[in-house]
Amino acid sequence: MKKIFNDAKSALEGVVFDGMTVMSGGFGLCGIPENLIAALRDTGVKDLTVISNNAGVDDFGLGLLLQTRQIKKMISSYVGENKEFERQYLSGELELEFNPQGTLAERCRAGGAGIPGFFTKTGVGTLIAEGKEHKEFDGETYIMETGLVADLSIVKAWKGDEQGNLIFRKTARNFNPMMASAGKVTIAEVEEIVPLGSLDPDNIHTPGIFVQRIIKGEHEKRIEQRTVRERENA
Amino acid sequence: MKKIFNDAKSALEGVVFDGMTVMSGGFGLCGIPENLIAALRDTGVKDLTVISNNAGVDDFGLGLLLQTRQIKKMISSYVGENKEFERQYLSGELELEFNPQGTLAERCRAGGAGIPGFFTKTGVGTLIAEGKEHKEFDGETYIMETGLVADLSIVKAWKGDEQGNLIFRKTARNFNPMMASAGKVTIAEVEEIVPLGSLDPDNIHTPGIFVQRIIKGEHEKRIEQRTVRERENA
Amino acid sequence: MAWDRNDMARRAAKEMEDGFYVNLGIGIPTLVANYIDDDIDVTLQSENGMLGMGPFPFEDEVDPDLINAGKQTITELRRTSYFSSADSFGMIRGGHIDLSILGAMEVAENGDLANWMIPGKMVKGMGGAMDLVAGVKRVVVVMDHTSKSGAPKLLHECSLPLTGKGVVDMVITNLGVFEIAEGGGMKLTELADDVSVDDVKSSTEANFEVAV
Amino acid sequence: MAWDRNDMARRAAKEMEDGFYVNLGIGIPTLVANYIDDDIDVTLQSENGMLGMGPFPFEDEVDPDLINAGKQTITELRRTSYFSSADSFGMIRGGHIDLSILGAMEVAENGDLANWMIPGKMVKGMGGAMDLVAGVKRVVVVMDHTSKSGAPKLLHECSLPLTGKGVVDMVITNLGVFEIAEGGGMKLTELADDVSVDDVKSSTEANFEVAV
Repeated sequence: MKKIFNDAKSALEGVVFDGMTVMSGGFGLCGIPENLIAALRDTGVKDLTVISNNAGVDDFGLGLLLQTRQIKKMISSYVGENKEFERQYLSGELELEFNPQGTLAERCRAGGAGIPGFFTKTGVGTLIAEGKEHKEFDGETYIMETGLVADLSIVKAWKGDEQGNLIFRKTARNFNPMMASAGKVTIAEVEEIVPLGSLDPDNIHTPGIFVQRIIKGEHEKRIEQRTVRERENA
Repeated sequence: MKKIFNDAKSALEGVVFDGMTVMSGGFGLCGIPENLIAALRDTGVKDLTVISNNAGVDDFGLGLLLQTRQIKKMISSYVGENKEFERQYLSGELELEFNPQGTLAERCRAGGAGIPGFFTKTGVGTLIAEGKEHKEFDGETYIMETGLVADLSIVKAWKGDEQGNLIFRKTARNFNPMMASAGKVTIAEVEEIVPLGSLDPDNIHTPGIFVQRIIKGEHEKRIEQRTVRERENA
Repeated sequence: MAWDRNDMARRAAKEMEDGFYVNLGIGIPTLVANYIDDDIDVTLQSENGMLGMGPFPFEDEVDPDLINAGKQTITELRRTSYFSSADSFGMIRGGHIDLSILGAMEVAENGDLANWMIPGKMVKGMGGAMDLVAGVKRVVVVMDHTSKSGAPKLLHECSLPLTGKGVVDMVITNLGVFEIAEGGGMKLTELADDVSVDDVKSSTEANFEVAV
Repeated sequence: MAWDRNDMARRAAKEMEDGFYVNLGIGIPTLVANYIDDDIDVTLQSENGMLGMGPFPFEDEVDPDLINAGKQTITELRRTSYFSSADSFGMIRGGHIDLSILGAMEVAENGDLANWMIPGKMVKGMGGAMDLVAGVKRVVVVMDHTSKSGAPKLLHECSLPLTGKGVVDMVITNLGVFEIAEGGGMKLTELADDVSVDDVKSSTEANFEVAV
């Protein structure tokens, strides 16, 4: 069972179909599967439902799939940084479902963990609660949210091995581990494929059981808000 | 806000009361908070409800609290290794609630994560499902289980720092992270308190936010089933 | 003279206590980090998966894998830990964060909060705001007392879609500080320098008790 | 001649495929690890929080922090990862484990399984069994065909409290192999050496089709 593929294009072979649901890891442009997104665009796949916290920027990340109109629907918590997104949404070409960020994260985690529904107080009394089951626990009201699974999850990790074990780096972890667990097929792109046994077994963030295919990618890692402070003169 | 205490006795001061609910980490005798269990016994606290996957053995782990009859009720998945447990249970002195192991783990995780209820197919059609809400998702039946929180969680980690950041070692992790998150007060005992900054921030299993007090313990680490193989002669 | 952004941030920083875990929103709340008392130990959470957020990096420290929830580059501290978004919101939803300081468009006298959408305008999404106000133990809003057009933002009822119902515990504006009791009931407890109760009343729609 | 424990384990090992993630129960299922084909790559899960379980340790390798779900000391491999019980059962409940091989007291012709409690006797608990049979993609039971007293264990309906309803896909006994279709319907597909269909019939209560 060989999990390592040569490149993003070959890793996507046989697992892509029109109308499919794709989870894409990352927060903003941090920890996104750049290579797999670009390769997904190149497959020409259409009518995607994409579950991702954000929608990239116009010319990077999921923005690439928006420009080519390959996305039919987004499930996200925040989509502010993308003019093409705004245009398609306002013109009705693109469907959009907003989830509170924590609810979205938990829905992915639940989907991967075989939990079809859970209760949360996030969103009670807001638009988000409309049409959802309400239930009281200890006198407080909660709403039910459902687990999410995807036909394909694409995630970005720092290092991985031939068994698909992954580790993430700093805040580039974000949605990647839950999405890895919730894909019927999960493909990971990593900065480095390391020899088996070189990852510390106590510190593997995503065990290989969740990863069916893995590639080494090339990562631009674009920064959205470069904020710095100045060194005081000595 | 000083989290480091001198010993288990002082760490328990002010947080123990009769009738309280205590979560105790560990699987079998692996990764159990040996020092805190013994110190809890010494407080003389009574009528405890203890949430723990197992109940120790007669003279070690939670067995110590059973011998002194300080436990009123156990919530566990498996309790086979303890004669005193059996005696008290069969005589009606001890209440017992069995949870499937995965349901118990998830209930602790849910309690810590503000999720009062979730659905699982574990136990559907069995005694465990009796009296529980049933619900269909995509044509399959699931039952609702509730989140668990504790007045006090006692956990065992490998290393910890003054902020309460913890790392666990190998399979001694088990229930400890979820229980740490589900205690109104959580006390961790560790094998080593390390200087702040020496734990890798990418690999902290339990962030310090979940840990109010921490002590260095002395650990016997008793083995229940010592199974070995023999080296073939060269 | 009403408070400026830094005065408001300075006032908000007084809500922090030793040992607190705090989540700061975007805008003025971010400034609050600059005014935390040196004598207390406070840990900042960033909901994209980090406890122990440090200051902005020097130019040569910038790391694209290290950003806050506002997508700004930041730094780590010796106490820092990283975790997934699910674990991060587990902390938030589970009530482990002591204090959330965030901005608002409207706050109602019963503690309702609106800060995520204006119908008819492009909606960017709620991000983590709904989770934060639902889960964090204490929610402090820092905002200008009125909109740019001078309309009151402290209202009987919010006109905009809510972020959370009855979730705000305190509001700090450029004119003063309001406390909102559990279950509703707003009370003016502090005035900015040279601001009178009448000044506040004239730009507030919400009913409030005066306890300055 | 009926199969012995090792024969049964050897037969069960044939249910493994390249790339499988497998959970082995206590007893005969543990022996299955000894018969995994060298040509296939199989990863063993231990539900107390480990993927990539290795063999028992040599005496000088014993580590109290490294045990399997049967509380036996074990070893790790180069592929090993450790995780919490919640993550472990997330894998199990979420359908990520391909195969679970476990023992049983009774199996019904509709796939019902009983292996955790005998009313009136001390009940030790179900441990992870209910989660495994509910969550794992394929459940194979390995057990003696009859109880020690000779009573059939393959029944029309289980008499003991269930571990799971309609969860068993295959049963391997000392007499042969049975497949259970989704939705029920048991079929004898293999016989142990020198065992006849009549031998099987005479010690089985369950109805089964013969397809040997």
